[in-house]
Amino acid sequence: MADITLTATPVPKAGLLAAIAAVFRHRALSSAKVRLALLILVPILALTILAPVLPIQKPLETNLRAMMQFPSIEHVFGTDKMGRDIFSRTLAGVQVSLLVGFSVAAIALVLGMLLGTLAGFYGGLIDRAIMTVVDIFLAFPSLLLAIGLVSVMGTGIVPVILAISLADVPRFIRLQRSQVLSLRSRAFIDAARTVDASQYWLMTRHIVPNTIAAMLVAASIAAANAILVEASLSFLGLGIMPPQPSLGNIVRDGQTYLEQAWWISTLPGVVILLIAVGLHFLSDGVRELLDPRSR
Amino acid sequence: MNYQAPVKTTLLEVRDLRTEFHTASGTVTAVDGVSFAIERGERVAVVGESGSGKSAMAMSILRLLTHPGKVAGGEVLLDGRDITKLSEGQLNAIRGRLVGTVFQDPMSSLDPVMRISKQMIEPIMRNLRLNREQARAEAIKWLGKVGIPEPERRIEAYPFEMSGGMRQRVMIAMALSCRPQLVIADEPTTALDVTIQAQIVEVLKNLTAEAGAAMMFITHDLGLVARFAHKVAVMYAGRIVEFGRVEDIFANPSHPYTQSLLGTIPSTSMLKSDRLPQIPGLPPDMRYPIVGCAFKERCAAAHDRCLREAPRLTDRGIDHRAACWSQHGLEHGATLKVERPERTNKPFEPDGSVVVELNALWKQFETSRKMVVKAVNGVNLRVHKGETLGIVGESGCGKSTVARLLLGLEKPTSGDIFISGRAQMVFQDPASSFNPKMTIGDIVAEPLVVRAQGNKAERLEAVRRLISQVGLDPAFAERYPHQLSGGQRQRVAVARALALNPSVVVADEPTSALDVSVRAQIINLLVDLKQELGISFVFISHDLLTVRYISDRIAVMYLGEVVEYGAAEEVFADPRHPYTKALIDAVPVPDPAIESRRTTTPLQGELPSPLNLPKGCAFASRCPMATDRCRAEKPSLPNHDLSRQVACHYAH
Amino acid sequence: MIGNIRKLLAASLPLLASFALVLSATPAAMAQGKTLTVRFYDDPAGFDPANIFRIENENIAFNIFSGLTSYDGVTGEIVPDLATSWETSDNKTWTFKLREGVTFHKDYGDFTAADVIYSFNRIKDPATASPYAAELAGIVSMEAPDPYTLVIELDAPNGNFLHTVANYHQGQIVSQKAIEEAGDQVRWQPIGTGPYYLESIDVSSQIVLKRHEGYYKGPAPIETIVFNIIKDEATATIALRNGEVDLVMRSNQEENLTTLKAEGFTMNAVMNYAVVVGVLNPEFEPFANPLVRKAMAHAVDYVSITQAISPSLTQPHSSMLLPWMDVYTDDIPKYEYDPEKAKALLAEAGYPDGFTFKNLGTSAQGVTELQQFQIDFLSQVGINMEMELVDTPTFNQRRNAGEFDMASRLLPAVNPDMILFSYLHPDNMVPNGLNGARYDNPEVTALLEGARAEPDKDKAFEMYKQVQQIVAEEAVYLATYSNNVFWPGKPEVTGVHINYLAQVNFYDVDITE
Amino acid sequence: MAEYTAKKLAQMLVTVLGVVTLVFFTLRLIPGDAASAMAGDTLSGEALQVLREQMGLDEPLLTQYLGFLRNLAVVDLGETITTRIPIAELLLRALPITLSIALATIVVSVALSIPLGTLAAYMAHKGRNWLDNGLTGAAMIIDLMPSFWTALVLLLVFSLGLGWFPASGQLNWSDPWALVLRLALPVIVLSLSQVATLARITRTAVLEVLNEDYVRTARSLGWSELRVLFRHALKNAALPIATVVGLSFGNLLGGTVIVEFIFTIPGVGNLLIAGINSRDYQLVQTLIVLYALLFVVINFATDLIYKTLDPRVQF
Repeated sequence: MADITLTATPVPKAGLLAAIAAVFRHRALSSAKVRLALLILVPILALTILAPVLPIQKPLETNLRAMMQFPSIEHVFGTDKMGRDIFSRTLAGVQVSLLVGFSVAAIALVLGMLLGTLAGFYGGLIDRAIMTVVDIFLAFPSLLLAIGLVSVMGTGIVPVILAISLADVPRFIRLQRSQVLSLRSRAFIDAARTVDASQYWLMTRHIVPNTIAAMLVAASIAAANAILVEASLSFLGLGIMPPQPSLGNIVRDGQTYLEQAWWISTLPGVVILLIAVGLHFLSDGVRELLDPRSR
Repeated sequence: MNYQAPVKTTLLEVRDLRTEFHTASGTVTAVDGVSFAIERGERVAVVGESGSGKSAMAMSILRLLTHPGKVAGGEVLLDGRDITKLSEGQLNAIRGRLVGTVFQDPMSSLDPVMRISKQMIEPIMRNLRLNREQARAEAIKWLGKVGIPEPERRIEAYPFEMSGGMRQRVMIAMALSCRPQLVIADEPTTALDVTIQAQIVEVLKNLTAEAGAAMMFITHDLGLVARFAHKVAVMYAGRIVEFGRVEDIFANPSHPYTQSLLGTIPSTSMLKSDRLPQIPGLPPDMRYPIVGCAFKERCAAAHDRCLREAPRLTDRGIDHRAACWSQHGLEHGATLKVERPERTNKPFEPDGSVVVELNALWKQFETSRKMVVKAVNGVNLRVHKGETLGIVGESGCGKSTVARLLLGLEKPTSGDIFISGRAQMVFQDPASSFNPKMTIGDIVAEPLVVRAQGNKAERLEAVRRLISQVGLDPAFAERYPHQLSGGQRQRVAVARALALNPSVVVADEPTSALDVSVRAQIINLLVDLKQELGISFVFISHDLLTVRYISDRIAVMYLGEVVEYGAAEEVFADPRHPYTKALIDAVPVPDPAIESRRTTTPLQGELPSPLNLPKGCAFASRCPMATDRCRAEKPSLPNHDLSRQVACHYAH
Repeated sequence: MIGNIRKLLAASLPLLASFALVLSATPAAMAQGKTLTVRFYDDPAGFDPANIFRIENENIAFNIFSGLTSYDGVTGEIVPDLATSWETSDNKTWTFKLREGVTFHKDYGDFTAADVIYSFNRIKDPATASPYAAELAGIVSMEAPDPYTLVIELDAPNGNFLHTVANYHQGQIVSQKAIEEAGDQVRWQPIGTGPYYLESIDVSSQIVLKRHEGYYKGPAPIETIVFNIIKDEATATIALRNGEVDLVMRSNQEENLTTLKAEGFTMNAVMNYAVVVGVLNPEFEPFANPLVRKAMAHAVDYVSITQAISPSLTQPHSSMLLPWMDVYTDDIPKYEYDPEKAKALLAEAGYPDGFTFKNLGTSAQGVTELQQFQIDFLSQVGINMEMELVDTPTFNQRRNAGEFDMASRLLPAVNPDMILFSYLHPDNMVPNGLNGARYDNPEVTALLEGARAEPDKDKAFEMYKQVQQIVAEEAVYLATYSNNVFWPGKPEVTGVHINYLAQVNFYDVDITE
Repeated sequence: MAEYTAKKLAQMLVTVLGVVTLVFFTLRLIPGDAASAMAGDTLSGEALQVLREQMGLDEPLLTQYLGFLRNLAVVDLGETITTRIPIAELLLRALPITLSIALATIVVSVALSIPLGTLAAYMAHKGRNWLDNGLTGAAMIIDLMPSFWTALVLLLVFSLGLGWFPASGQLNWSDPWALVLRLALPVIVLSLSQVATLARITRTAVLEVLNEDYVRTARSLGWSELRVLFRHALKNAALPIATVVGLSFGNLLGGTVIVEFIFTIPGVGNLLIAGINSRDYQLVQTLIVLYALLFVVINFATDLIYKTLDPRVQF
């Protein structure tokens, strides 16, 4: 038994992806929270995808004879000042808002994990350099930072995504770094070091998989938040440009008519709420799934 | 035994106490119909492994359980009053006043942002109706009594400014300062070093006796029980399975569980070649109702009736009751040992070659405030092939740093480390030594993957072999660490350490987090592996009995230095360094007869700070034999060729 | 600078002291005389005639200063102000008779011809760096034979010179003494001869005007006018409905107007205040083609759109000039809504599948509902209009430099000649002027110059008419709709006449019980 | 302590310098300058150039940058480019207002959220989760309402409908009651999301402390639940709460922008937006530096508070 003679083969590099994939292979639906989240999100997404074939007015189609109509069978969410179907616009807006939300979350997650891991794992000069920049960015109130960036880059969906995610990245770096710092001293890292595991190995196999859960939760909050920040940017005229609908600008535009036609901004607002609740449950559920202890 | 109850009146009577925890995964009946009584001035030890319900029972008595725990039934009569029926306000008049409590973890049991004075004085004022000055004087008096030096000054300290031992003394002073009639001490020494433990136990024992208070002492350490208690209650799966006077319990244990527990402790008279007796299996899952005797699966004497019907406590003698259908429990001796798995290889025979050599090893750390911690100061050690070196010493003595240096996890400040082959490690903390996101299979395979050994199939095969080698079912490879018990996890840790065919395995306190019954299993495993594979071990522990049992040689460390080195048997039988003597003296032996004969006072004081080392002998500040020479001149360890080395001017 | 800190501390003392003041210390001014509270919609930027900009600031200046002439609040016609009468024979030499007994605010003395000469020279002086210097560039000499007579010699005939010297921008008369005393703070210490003087200003919240007791027409009926800065439209409307303000300067939300009207507020308004045109850059290839420009004009149903979204605030309009202007003619080609014709024109121009262009806009305004309709309508004839939103300064810079495919312009001016000259004369081509269409038609240029020099009003009108017809025929600028300006107020506030510069002369305003 | 402060100050200086540099050059990346901001419909060509010279915009960037740094170093805030108002004077008016709003918001939200969060934690500790769940739900909903929307609804209900609070009007420091009424709605709008967040943080922190051993120790000494809650649990939970309050104070300063706009409050946020719109580099730079300074100072203060609250942390 003493001799385990083995031939050498290359070390597999896909550790991280494999770890993530493994989680989703395992009974994602077994979590009540994930089920609830999907119960909310799937119909919204399905409607969004099906929107082009649904028997509803196109989101950009105006109708001068059906302005500011109360919700009805024909216009489930009513119509706006330009006689456009709010339901249809909301669905189109969901698409844009989710794109914004997920892109922001993804960018913040990837950059935050990358830089946070580097800073936390290597420490020293790298850490100080990264954290100095992070401090500088954190010294701006985040809405102001987004305003500034949109002013530089112009309006439109890409600048909005970049601006919001850039404002989020420093927070993600901080979170990731603090997680890495606490993980770095854990015994299983030592155990891997005693077999001369490379730093790449330590980061991808031990550190990152153990930080993902918290980062995903932060990302889902960031995603929901991005939808709102986009709305605030819209309010200041820096968000997604109409007539292209986003949930944010629909709510913002409808705000003008709050007294005359409350449904214009309220119903899409409820949809934002539903999406955020869905994301919340989804992230919570995924976090639990990622944690083998809860299985 | 010199026990004479002062006046035989019952102070506390617990009748059919039931405590339940309502968790998401079901209702756990942590305490299942416990009944017993404590007389005034009597010290009763409650013994049991983790999960046996002993703490839940103690907390139930004062209704200190937090959600989701709940007292579900029974009576707790304190001085004739049923505590379970009191209002919260009435209860508060009893807590602290009539019943004082000492908890397990001194590090977390005191409010970190409040000075000791504030935490101590106000309860005294309230309970003894004293004004602030009087209460303060009282508090200082008690701090002095529990052995806090300069109590007038230290009373203004914050808890974090004190060591764990000091904090536990404060806890004791707090618990006793309101003159309670009953002290409940929940594992008060578990988190402490053996030397400190001896001091604390001494303080507790003396002071309660002096105050005439009764005490309920919860522990899993049978040695402490022998040293301390008048009576013993043994708990298993939420029930008391045996209750009696301490000498009866140790001399004539009647319940198979008590009998097994006593057997698992390496005794001083035990031979190295003997395997430690071990209790097979695990305690039952308390979420499910237990049919019949809870111990039946692990009991060699179990028979049909045990499967169907739970035994009640029945008399076995004067003040001695046990809950077992058979009158004497296990038949003596024969039934305890489990069958040893058949070995295919012939036992390894040492050839005397050196596997590990440490020469003049120094390690210093710089703290954030530019101070230098001298963790390891000139250590020379050798480990031969197939030999186990035990390193003992109080926490902070540098033994773990030696281990980390050995494994290359730290770089030495100076000195050489020579290792023939590879060193691997088994860590203490089962919670953090495994990546919670990896399966057991992946964990064991990791060293192979990292070192790029074998292809996938070969590695899979290797993992299966390793897992079964440590006595687990290969199916465990699919599980995650949290799904394993502590003992199983330590087996996995061993399997991982073996994956790369190491020449030496460093085990840092591998059993300290484990229950007594499981501890024996791991020790047996390590001994087996040593014999089978010829691997050397460095075994670091503060558990001297275990170290003595498992080690061929022992190095005793104090403040980063080896103060005594020699063959395990010799060092134990004839300790030459005063520190070694003190350490061995501090270890409680599970034999009331031996314990009652002890006369030596425990080692005083605590390990000095490794920031400023004394010029002379490091131990001089605590040594009962220290002279001016010791304080001026540092004794050194003689040439390591000697089989026995002692760093003391007066050792011979 | 340490001195700066000291200044800061010194300035903070009265502020701290005012903290301590008690409830009873209501400003004394409130107790006596009438007070009018008006909503002001942006931060004030100063009231120095030499560099004043933005309508809301100009409206304050309009009431502080006087010009030689002014505009009648109701008819919009030129009326005498500091000049009681004037004469010219050739539109080149102008002789003004000045009003006697006019005094400047706050003991800055009597008004004489010297003040006019000083004021105009100040504008012309390059050191003043006034953006309006060009307006007075034509003045060759100014002479005052006596303190109340002024003779101005121009280098060329200018039939519109009375507009130039009206109470607006460069035409406003300042006091030399006041200017010199104010140093670089002129914009915050305006001294004029108008019915009101500036009593106090907090640039981020409030402007207080007091009536000039020595105003030559006699003191105004209202003693104090408080302008409260309320930027948000919805808040402004609520403030009026709550009675927190008496008058809302420029309410421009159709829904708010509807609500206010229904609640009985007075809808003070001026119709056809300004026209909004689309400036098409011919350097963007399709726009160089008149057929394309016409197609775009045909493609959008401005009649329905304005009716639908803002019937009170807008109406469709097809000329660069407004009906109330003396040289306006309705006799020009018009482009009614006809998508089929638009498609045909596009096909004829070589764009049967349409094209994509960018409409430059400001993020502050966002994409207006009207623009959203434009997008929708244009898409139906195959033209894809994309909005390019930049913030206002960027917008101004790019628009003035001519860097856009299409940009909107509001053409506000009482002087039609100025509009036509600025937007059609090659000398004013971007980036040196406002001619963003880069229009250079020698025929039109000749007509413009001729009309300006022509002292005979009828003949001049003929030339202006021709210009309007040519420009409309070629669809140089895409006329879309004209704006109305509303100042809704409490019914008891009377005399709110908004002139065609969108300004109110507060001398006419009163509060009736 | 001195060493710590010095180190911290140096760190703050680096941060602020970084912010200054970033802002300075970012601003100049944005097309359009103060001159073109003023130009409006009327200006072009030469006139613009004259204006630029007047405003000092024609100087080389580096000269402008160094000049700005030099002036900052001697605390000379200068004047606005377009309107020639000393920025110190503007700040003196705007800053007390914004700080009052932020401070009032903090006070209101702390006063509401700590009892609420503590109660929720206590009930959750005792196994009764409805308040906890309700709080989380409400917090989530409130968090998701854009402030411009909430602001308008509150205006419609409380100002127009009930007439409790004015929608506009001067901030009159000499009339405290009027001031309170005037600032009530903005403070409520800002507090809403703060309360939600803070109550959740409090709840988590207190719940964690309630599970600590020393709380059990306090109970074992016979102290009442209330005393345990306030003397031990809240005191220890104050640490994380203080950190979050400090952080949210910084964010509040930014959050006032929209509220100041809607409620027409002449605060720093309003100045900033005006500055951006008029491309007043001097004003915008100064304000951002001010924000950054406030932020780092608040962070520093939070640190200090943390250190006073927790004797374990030493300098």
